[in-house]
Amino acid sequence: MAIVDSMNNTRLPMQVTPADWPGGYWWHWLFFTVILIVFVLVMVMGAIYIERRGLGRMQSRLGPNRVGPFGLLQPVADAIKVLLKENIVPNSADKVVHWLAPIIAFVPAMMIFAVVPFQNGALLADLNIGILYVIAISSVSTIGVFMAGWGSSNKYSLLGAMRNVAAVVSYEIPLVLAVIGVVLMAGSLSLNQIVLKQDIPFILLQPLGFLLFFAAGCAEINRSPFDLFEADQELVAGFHTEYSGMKFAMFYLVEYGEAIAMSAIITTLFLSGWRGPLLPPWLWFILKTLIIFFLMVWTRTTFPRARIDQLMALAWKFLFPLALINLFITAIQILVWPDALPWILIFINIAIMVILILLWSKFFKLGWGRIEV
Amino acid sequence: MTVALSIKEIASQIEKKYPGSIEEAAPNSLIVKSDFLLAIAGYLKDTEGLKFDYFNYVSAVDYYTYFEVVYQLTSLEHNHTVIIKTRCYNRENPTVPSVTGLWQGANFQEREIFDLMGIRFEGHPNLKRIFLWEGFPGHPLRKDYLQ
Amino acid sequence: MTTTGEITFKTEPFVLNFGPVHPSTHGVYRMRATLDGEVVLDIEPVFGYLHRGIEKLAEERTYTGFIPLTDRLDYISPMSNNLGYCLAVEKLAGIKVPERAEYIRVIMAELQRLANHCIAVGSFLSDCGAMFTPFMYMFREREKILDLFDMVCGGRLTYNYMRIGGVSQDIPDEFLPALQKFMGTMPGMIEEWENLLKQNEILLARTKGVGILPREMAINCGISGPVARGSGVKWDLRKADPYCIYDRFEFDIPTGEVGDCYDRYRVRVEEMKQSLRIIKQAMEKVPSGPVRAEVPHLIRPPAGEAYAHIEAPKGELGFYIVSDSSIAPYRCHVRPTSLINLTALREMVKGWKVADLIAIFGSIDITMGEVDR
Amino acid sequence: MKFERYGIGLIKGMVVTIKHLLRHPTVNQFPEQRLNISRRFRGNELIWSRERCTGCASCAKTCPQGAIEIVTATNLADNKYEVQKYQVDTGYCIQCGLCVEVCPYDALFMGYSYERAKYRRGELVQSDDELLESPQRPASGYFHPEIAEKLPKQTLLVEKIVEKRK
Repeated sequence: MAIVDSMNNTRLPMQVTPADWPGGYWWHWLFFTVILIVFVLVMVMGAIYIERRGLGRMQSRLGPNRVGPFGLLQPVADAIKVLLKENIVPNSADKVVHWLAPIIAFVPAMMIFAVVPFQNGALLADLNIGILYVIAISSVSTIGVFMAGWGSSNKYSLLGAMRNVAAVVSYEIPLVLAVIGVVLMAGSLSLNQIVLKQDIPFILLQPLGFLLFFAAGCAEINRSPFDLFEADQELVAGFHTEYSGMKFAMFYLVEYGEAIAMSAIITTLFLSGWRGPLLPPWLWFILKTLIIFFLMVWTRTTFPRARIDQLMALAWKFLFPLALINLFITAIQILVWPDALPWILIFINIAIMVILILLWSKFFKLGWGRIEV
Repeated sequence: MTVALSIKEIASQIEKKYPGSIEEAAPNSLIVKSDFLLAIAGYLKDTEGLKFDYFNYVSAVDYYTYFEVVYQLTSLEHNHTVIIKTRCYNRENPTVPSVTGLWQGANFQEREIFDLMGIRFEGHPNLKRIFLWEGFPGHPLRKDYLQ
Repeated sequence: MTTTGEITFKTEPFVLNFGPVHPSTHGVYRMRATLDGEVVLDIEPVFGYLHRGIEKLAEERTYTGFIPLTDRLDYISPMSNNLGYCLAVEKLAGIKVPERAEYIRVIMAELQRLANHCIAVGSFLSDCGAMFTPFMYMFREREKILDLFDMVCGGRLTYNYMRIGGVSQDIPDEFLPALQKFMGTMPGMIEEWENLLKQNEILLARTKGVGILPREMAINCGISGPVARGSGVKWDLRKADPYCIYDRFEFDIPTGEVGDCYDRYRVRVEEMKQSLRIIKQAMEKVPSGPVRAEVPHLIRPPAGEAYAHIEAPKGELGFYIVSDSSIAPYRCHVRPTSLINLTALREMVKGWKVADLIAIFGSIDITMGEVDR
Repeated sequence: MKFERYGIGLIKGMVVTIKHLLRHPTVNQFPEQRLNISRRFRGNELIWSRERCTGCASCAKTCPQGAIEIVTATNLADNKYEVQKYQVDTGYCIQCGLCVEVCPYDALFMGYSYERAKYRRGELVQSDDELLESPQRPASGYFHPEIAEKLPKQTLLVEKIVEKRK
């Protein structure tokens, strides 16, 4: 957590920390670190449960229902099972890299949560460059994934890892461009500030931005239909083919941790974070996060997987230009018409989104057969 | 309905083109000499009115004194079919020309026959054992094969 | 780096081994693929992991005793295998099958076609990465068909139902009402999974124009069944060489135009609808009477040879039987549909991506039991 | 204007899956919920009737696997065949049912039971009294319609789903 530590020195003054907080800053740090780790682990278990049950019911079967009431303890049972498994390292593997990879992949997934506000000011570090931090950190996982692919000395792993690197590098760009629209609207890079600015959720003001961010985010965190880094039909299990035991569990944790993180970021950026009537803010936040996660499960159930060249083409020919256009439109709207009534903007933006998507679908077909990247 | 062409008719046609190539015109099959097999197969495939463009199967039967290789050809255009056979009497090193060049579909089947029956197909692009491993003793479908 | 600024990388193709244990090789198929990055340069199929010497076993069993073993050829569609073998022996021995048995045979064969295409389509879509959802839906449908088979012959995988000269036993009284019920639900179910993926843009992009098998090559390679019909070869043995009583039913032969994966998938779904049509016509006219001709159990067909072929779900399935008028076949050759359909795979996948290799392979629909025998 | 290729296919598919989420699943939880198996079920054990068996060995002849071994002797006192040993190697049996079909005296039945796994390979070889019918080893109606009538009706998935949808 050294990075966070050093960054904390440059943070803004804590806004809503209780004035009588004992020990002040360090207690805050410890408290939130523990909370975050517990939160992430519990949410990952919940996510696994939701995914497996949701997938099951959508496939007209039941999903896990044996361990505990309604199978709620299934993730725990899985975790225990996977911890007790033998840790196998291939003979020809690069041992150090193979050992280090899951950790390097896992830590960034946790670190993203440092800047996610659970309610007003309730966050580990209210960085004024929060969203930049998120984007920077979230791509570090890729290094871990590539180390896993390389260190396993398995061709399937290597192919999966190379796909991952290529995809993440490409999808960072539409991801960032989609975020900039939100940042323009909010006028701040701090996630807490962005939430505070969302009197109307930005999903209505930035519908295209939401779609772009969702698609790019799905690709970045390896969710269907862009889950071709571990495409089990082609690459067996992609980069973690050669992993077992605890290290496999770490990758599993990374997968769902990143999904939860991405859902949390989307919630913060587009769904007005913790804001909502009646319920306490943290509950709103978790609810919205889970809804976004369920959306990911839903797409995963339904869609086939794109091919690697189509994935690239989608990033560069579809998402990237649309993200640029979205950015321009947002900028123009803010410059020219800063005091516009929100509902007019909502209407205009949704119309623009529909027109743009139809237009681009006309221009760009998702690789009708052979396609040059 | 797939019509089995009259063997006599085809036999006379072939005899006219390649004299001495027919060994026997059985009631439902045409037995040709293996030297002429490729030529006759090519003739059957390309001649107007015959056009046997579809290769159903190739099989081989061990009759102790000789091996019989059976080909069935079908014409999708005219919807008729013919069975041609060829025999090889050499038990030590039975050899038949390969028809893979004419019909790709014979590729794996000829390899299979080579594997299980031990008949060599001259001119096959990749004549290797297909089901059994290299070095498997003997050819199991031969009648004299004992475990 | 040359003076013109072109970077010349020297990349070497590498060999990736698919199978025999791989999630999507449909059994124990193995291929050594030579890849240039993600592009498939060449593949070399390796067979024999499920070779049981069925043809040799036939020579040591009675004519009736071989019927249970034909179940194990193409274990996805055993009814068709039984039918093909029985037809060959009947042709050899000149046996006339009673009318009622003919109708039952046709119903069974067409139900088998439905069941087989359920698996074929489901696993193909799953090979395209659709996360088992279509697979599950289609297995649900297949389950209903297996229930019917179970009711008739007491087995769910190895039916052993057809006999030389008819079928083993009459259908129970509750069979036709159950079939009626099934026929009532099936079109709706087909509709449902058509909605699921028929127009899915990602699936279109993955399959349209991918793995084109030209008509000429299909004929030259001896390809049969839905794969050939997908390439536009209007060849169906039920029409071209009607066996059983197929000349009494009205049905169409669906064909594709391009010969790509999508066409093959469409042809299979259309064929299912045609099968429903045939069953509907057949079940209305099932006559009463015996279901089995008077055939001795240890039948000794006259010396000679016979080749009978049927339009099995996967293509032309033929049995070439040589008899020496003993109780066992002198030689029994199986024309393996799956093996011959694989002939063109090498040409079809050259130049496509790894993901396409799996999709194309899945669209051919093979069973290793029949390939290796 | 057709809206294919504009994302309509994606949405249609998502509607199908969400419908399934709200629908009753079609699976059964096996050990607790059991379906009635087919009346003609070919279970994994043969049932043999000592009284009816005449020792003709038709079953042994027809068995494609050679799993049935039968030893007969002439009983001079009664002046008829007597079965001394009737042995089935269930490990070799492929449950094809040909022996039941061929038995001229209705002395053989397929088993109706399942879950009859054994711990040792040797236990799979069953002979004489082990093969008789017992409450744990009921006979199936395969090729014996008179038995099939008495067995419970098979549950069909088709009917189950129709019931639940109502």
